[in-house]
Amino acid sequence: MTDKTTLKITYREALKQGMHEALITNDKVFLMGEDVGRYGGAFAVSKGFLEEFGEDRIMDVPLSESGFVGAGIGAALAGMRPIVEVMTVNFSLLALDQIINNAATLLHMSGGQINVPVVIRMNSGIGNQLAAQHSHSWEPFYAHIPGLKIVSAGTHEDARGMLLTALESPDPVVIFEYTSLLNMESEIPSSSGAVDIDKAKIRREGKDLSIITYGPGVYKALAAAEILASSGIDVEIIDLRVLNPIDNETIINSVAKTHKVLIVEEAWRSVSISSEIISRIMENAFFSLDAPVERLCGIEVPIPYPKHLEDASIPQKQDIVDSALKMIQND
Amino acid sequence: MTDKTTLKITYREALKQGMHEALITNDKVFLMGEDVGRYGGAFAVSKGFLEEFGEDRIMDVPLSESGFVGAGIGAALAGMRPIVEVMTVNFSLLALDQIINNAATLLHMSGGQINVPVVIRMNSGIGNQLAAQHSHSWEPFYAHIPGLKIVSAGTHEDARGMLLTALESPDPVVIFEYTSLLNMESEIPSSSGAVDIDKAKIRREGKDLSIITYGPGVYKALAAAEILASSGIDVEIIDLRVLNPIDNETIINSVAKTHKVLIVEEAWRSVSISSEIISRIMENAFFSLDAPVERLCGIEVPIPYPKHLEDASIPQKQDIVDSALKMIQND
Amino acid sequence: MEKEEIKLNPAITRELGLKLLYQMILIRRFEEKSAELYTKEKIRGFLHLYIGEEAVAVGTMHSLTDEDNILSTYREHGHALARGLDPGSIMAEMYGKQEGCSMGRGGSMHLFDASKRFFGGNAIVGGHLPMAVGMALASKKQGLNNITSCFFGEGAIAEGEFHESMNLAALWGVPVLFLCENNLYGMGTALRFSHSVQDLEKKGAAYGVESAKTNGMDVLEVKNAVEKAIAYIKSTGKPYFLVCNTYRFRAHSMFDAQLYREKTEVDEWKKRDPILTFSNQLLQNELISRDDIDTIENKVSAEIQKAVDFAEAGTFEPVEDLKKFVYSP
Amino acid sequence: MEKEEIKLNPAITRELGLKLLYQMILIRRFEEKSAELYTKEKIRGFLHLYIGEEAVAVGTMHSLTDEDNILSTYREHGHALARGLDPGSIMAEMYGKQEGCSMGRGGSMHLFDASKRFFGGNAIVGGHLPMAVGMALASKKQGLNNITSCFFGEGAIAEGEFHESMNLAALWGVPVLFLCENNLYGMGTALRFSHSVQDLEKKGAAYGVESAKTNGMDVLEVKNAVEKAIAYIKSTGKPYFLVCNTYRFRAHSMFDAQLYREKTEVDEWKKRDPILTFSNQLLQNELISRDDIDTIENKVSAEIQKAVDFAEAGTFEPVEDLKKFVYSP
Ligand SMILES: Cc1ncc(C[n+]2csc(CCOP(=O)(O)OP(=O)(O)O)c2C)c(N)n1
Ligand SMILES: Cc1ncc(C[n+]2csc(CCOP(=O)(O)OP(=O)(O)O)c2C)c(N)n1
Ligand SMILES: [Mg+2]
Ligand SMILES: [Mg+2]
Repeated sequence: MTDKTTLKITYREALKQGMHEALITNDKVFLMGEDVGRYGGAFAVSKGFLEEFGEDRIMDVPLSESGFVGAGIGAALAGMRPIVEVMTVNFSLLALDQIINNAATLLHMSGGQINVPVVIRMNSGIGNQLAAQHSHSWEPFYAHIPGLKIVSAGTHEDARGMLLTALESPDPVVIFEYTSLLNMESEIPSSSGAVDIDKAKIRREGKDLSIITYGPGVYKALAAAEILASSGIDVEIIDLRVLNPIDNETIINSVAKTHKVLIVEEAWRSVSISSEIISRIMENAFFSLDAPVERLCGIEVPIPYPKHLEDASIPQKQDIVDSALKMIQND
Repeated sequence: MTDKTTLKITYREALKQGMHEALITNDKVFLMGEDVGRYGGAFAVSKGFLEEFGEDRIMDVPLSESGFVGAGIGAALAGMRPIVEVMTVNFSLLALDQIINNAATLLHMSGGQINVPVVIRMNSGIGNQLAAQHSHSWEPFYAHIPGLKIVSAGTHEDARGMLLTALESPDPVVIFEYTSLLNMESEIPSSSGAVDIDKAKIRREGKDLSIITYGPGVYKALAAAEILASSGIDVEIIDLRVLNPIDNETIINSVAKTHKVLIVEEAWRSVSISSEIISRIMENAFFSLDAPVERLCGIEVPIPYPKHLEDASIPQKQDIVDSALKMIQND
Repeated sequence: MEKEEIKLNPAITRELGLKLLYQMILIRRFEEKSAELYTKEKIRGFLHLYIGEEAVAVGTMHSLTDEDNILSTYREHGHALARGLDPGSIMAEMYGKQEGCSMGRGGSMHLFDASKRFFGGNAIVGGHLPMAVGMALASKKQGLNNITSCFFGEGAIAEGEFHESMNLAALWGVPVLFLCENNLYGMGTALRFSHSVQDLEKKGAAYGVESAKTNGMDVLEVKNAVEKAIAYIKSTGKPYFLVCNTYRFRAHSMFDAQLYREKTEVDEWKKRDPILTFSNQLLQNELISRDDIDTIENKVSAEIQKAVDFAEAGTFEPVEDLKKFVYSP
Repeated sequence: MEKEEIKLNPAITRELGLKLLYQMILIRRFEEKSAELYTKEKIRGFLHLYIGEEAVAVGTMHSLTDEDNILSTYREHGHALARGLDPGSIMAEMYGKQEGCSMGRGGSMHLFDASKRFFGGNAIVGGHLPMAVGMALASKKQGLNNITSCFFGEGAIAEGEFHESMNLAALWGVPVLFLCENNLYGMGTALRFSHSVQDLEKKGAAYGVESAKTNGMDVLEVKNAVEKAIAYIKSTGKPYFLVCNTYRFRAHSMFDAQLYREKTEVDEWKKRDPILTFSNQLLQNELISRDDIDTIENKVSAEIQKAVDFAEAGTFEPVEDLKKFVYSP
């Protein structure tokens, strides 16, 4: 069965394949963003696309985040299927009004008349010593907004497939992709394609502790799980995948099984995705808990440039191992 | 004693008095914002100021939120003490990059060399049927950002005094003021002046249930408390006041006393201040809880225009009473 | 009808004259009624009246086709009516009733009608300009021959979105009409306090966008200017920037003591009332008679009564439906 | 020294010639060393080289006083060095050491030195323009006689912040020099793909801001143009917009395959190398000799070695201090 064959690719390549497929399959789809064309994409994700698809479908845009994101929304209103790339989340603040007050709101304000089928992709999170203005994790902002669907591609399969499903949605979808994963290789089934964008996924089954995470936390948690396994600790790993609307069920079922939860998130701690997950557990699974939920989050500091301080700003594999061990040993 | 005399004033008048005092006392202070001068302020808070203080100190600015908020930050860097008024939080998305990537970040990026002593005031929350684009509550966004101090004036005394303290801070302070409170009258001591902007405040002591809230939730909760008292239920009301950094101590002490918590917030539910408060209780007071923390939040919908739907979008006094009763009766 | 053409500049037919006059009067009376209903608390929230500026909406809309896209601001009753949205559905919207053109969800600031390609009713100043560029871009990509017309006030020109949108539209060569209604004030801020250069049409040159200004108090001058603009856009595929100089007779919204301008200034402008101006033009040229005006007033009056009745008879959405329209079904 | 003045346009002294040449060479060699250290992984993150554009920083900074404020972009090594920041403290910053000019917290993109009124090192394109206007506003309010000089690339001009800042500066009449370094590319996007109007200096007219362009490959032309600009700003209190046309010889950052331009184009521009140009001018006018250049090269080489040694000897902040500089102590 060809289903069983796998492909070893980088996360970058996975993103590229997904977008390539979208461009091939639907001629209403076009890509617009800073340097997506002639430069080949700031992260080389769309390299070669301009040559293959031409200027009409691969549009380099000026430095005008509010302008071109708004234009993407307008194009979606008028029958196209734009993929708008905001080079990194850091620059998306400049387009936030467009995303919130237009993309997320038009359907409602018009009493259901007007759909905004736009997909907005952004690179997120800590790169490699890019310092305070270039290392933001804005998932908590976007996940707060009703009307937006927010997804986070923490694995190669999701990097490959989320876009395809997002392009089926009648409503705006924001996809978070991760700078720190771009060069990472992984095996995915060669038949990989569209993936659901409704549910969280259990990336590893386990019974002793639930680790709930998303984005770059997923592979870190999986690596930590291997180490923990060697100490006989069997952790379950949940990749949230969809940050709005959040899939409560998968979370609650896991808590019911393990009774202990550790949340891992790179974004700053206060008012974050982890805060929301803790709240949902409080509200829906309080009596399943053996101990308070714990979380490892981004330290609340603008991300410093030096490697050792940058590393210390976000949870690392070893932190996950240490916290998990402590939580289990406190039993 | 004059200390005991009180003054009956509107929330609007309280804001005005605070700003007036600031302008009188420090000639580095100036006010800039859309329509603060000739119009008298969109909410008549600065009416008469232009005549009294002149154009240099009361500056009408064009519709350029990123531009004039950034200019306020620059003026603060260069020795002035600007009060920047963003007419309402709704328009502050356009200035968010300036507030986050400049105001909140320069101190850190410069290794402590550069302070940004700017105060940014914004009207927040639901007005009176102003619909989806004009009814936002962005406290959750701002409270997520390290480097900013975020305060919320839920009472007349705070409306009168928070600005004065904020103007002593070497770091940027964002003050949330509330459209829905502007016309409300209340008595404050005639000697009211600067108030601390570090701690939460217990607005009512009680033993049966802690209600934690901020902004327009404060008076609603106090009104609910009166009704509950008549049923013999004695609730404690905490006004968070400072949304970043949050005062854990006051919260935890209250939970230790009442063992039950209801959070009331007008902002949308997911990834909100309430999420963060629940998380802090989970982390620091889990074993004090008799029951899961509950919360009443903004319903996750762009705020609809019609009164009945607008009212249904945010927690009302009666909702607080009902929830409190249920929580107590479940005992 | 040919024989009835007389020397107006440009020559117009009696029929067209009656149509344009009717539309302006409809807008005027509709808004007067709205103001009255506001004080009766039937309409709530923000209500921004267009009174004094009717010539712009009417002179523009006349030349747009059903295929063209329209985006407007929160001061959009005039645009909506001139576009042909049903007055009843607009009034019901302002009542917050589900029979309203936006199901009652939007209110005065958010009138929508997808069937008329009327895309709001946008209340973030300048926020709809980028969308307008995108809609025009979509037309270009799809090989359509329609244009996108985007209304905004002179205050919006100070926003970065104006700059970005003008540049993008010019760079991409897309068929959009940027139509600025310069009524000299943005809330209480006079033009001279919001723009260093006050001849706004000069801003087009910074982007290579063809630009012009026109007298926004004269419906025929607006119509001429817009026709020229549309001809340019359709023949080149490029954007056009038109400044209509006009004046708002009423307060910015229902909360405005108008401290920022002299009553004498308002009175001076009222002498240039676009309805007065146009009806005098038509009368002097004997295209219409006083009776015709009475007929229009009567017709409008009946229509508005019908609209109010429709709104009054309308129903409120049940509270249980609160979470509708957040995501598509 | 008077006797040594010869006919250069403008006439300059040997001393000044040596100073400007020295500064340009210092920047060039400093950056070449930085690139080398980047490949050795001593420097990390983004590193944006200024090589080819040295005449702009050097020609500008010469005419600014100690009281003037300076704001720059992420491509700011040249500005920092020309402003007189210590090369060692810059190098240490890029090493992430606490002896760096921003305590190591900022890295290459965030060089700061408050004592030199050097306000970064800002990495959100266009984000520092509004702050520059505010700093100039503070000068005006405080009755100071200084100016604020703000560097940015031509890419930044497409951002709304440019538009808002130009309008505010003109409206308020504040002493700011908007200095655009037009190196023809914003990352991989050529000028013609980012601006509908490519004579960027023409954009000043939309705001009534006095504007000019100059040859950014010639340090004396830049110096002249900047002196004219400063004279204007100081005498009127108003803003000025100067476009320096230049070229970046290297990649945008260390991650850039330069697919978007031809090597021949780069080679063509290299013939106009500002250091070559200026040293030839000085040599031909017999203001300096080959030996002088050697002397400069040797001095620069020693300084850079010293800077590297300083950076190497620097120390890392302890991890325990991670949360420093979030709020003031
Ligand atoms: C981004 C933004 N800032 C501020 C406001 C508040 N506001 C609403 S209308 C207005 C004045 C707009 O003036 P103009 O563009 O000239 O339009 P007009 O109201 O005169 O038709 C202001 C400041 C807003 N709605 N959006
Ligand atoms: C707001 C914003 N958008 C995008 C980027 C990513 N980016 C960094 S530099 C750059 C090009 C800027 O070009 P230009 O202003 O001409 O300056 P140059 O690099 O040529 O000196 C881009 C797109 C950014 N840093 N900030
Ligand atoms: Mg106006
Ligand atoms: Mg450039």
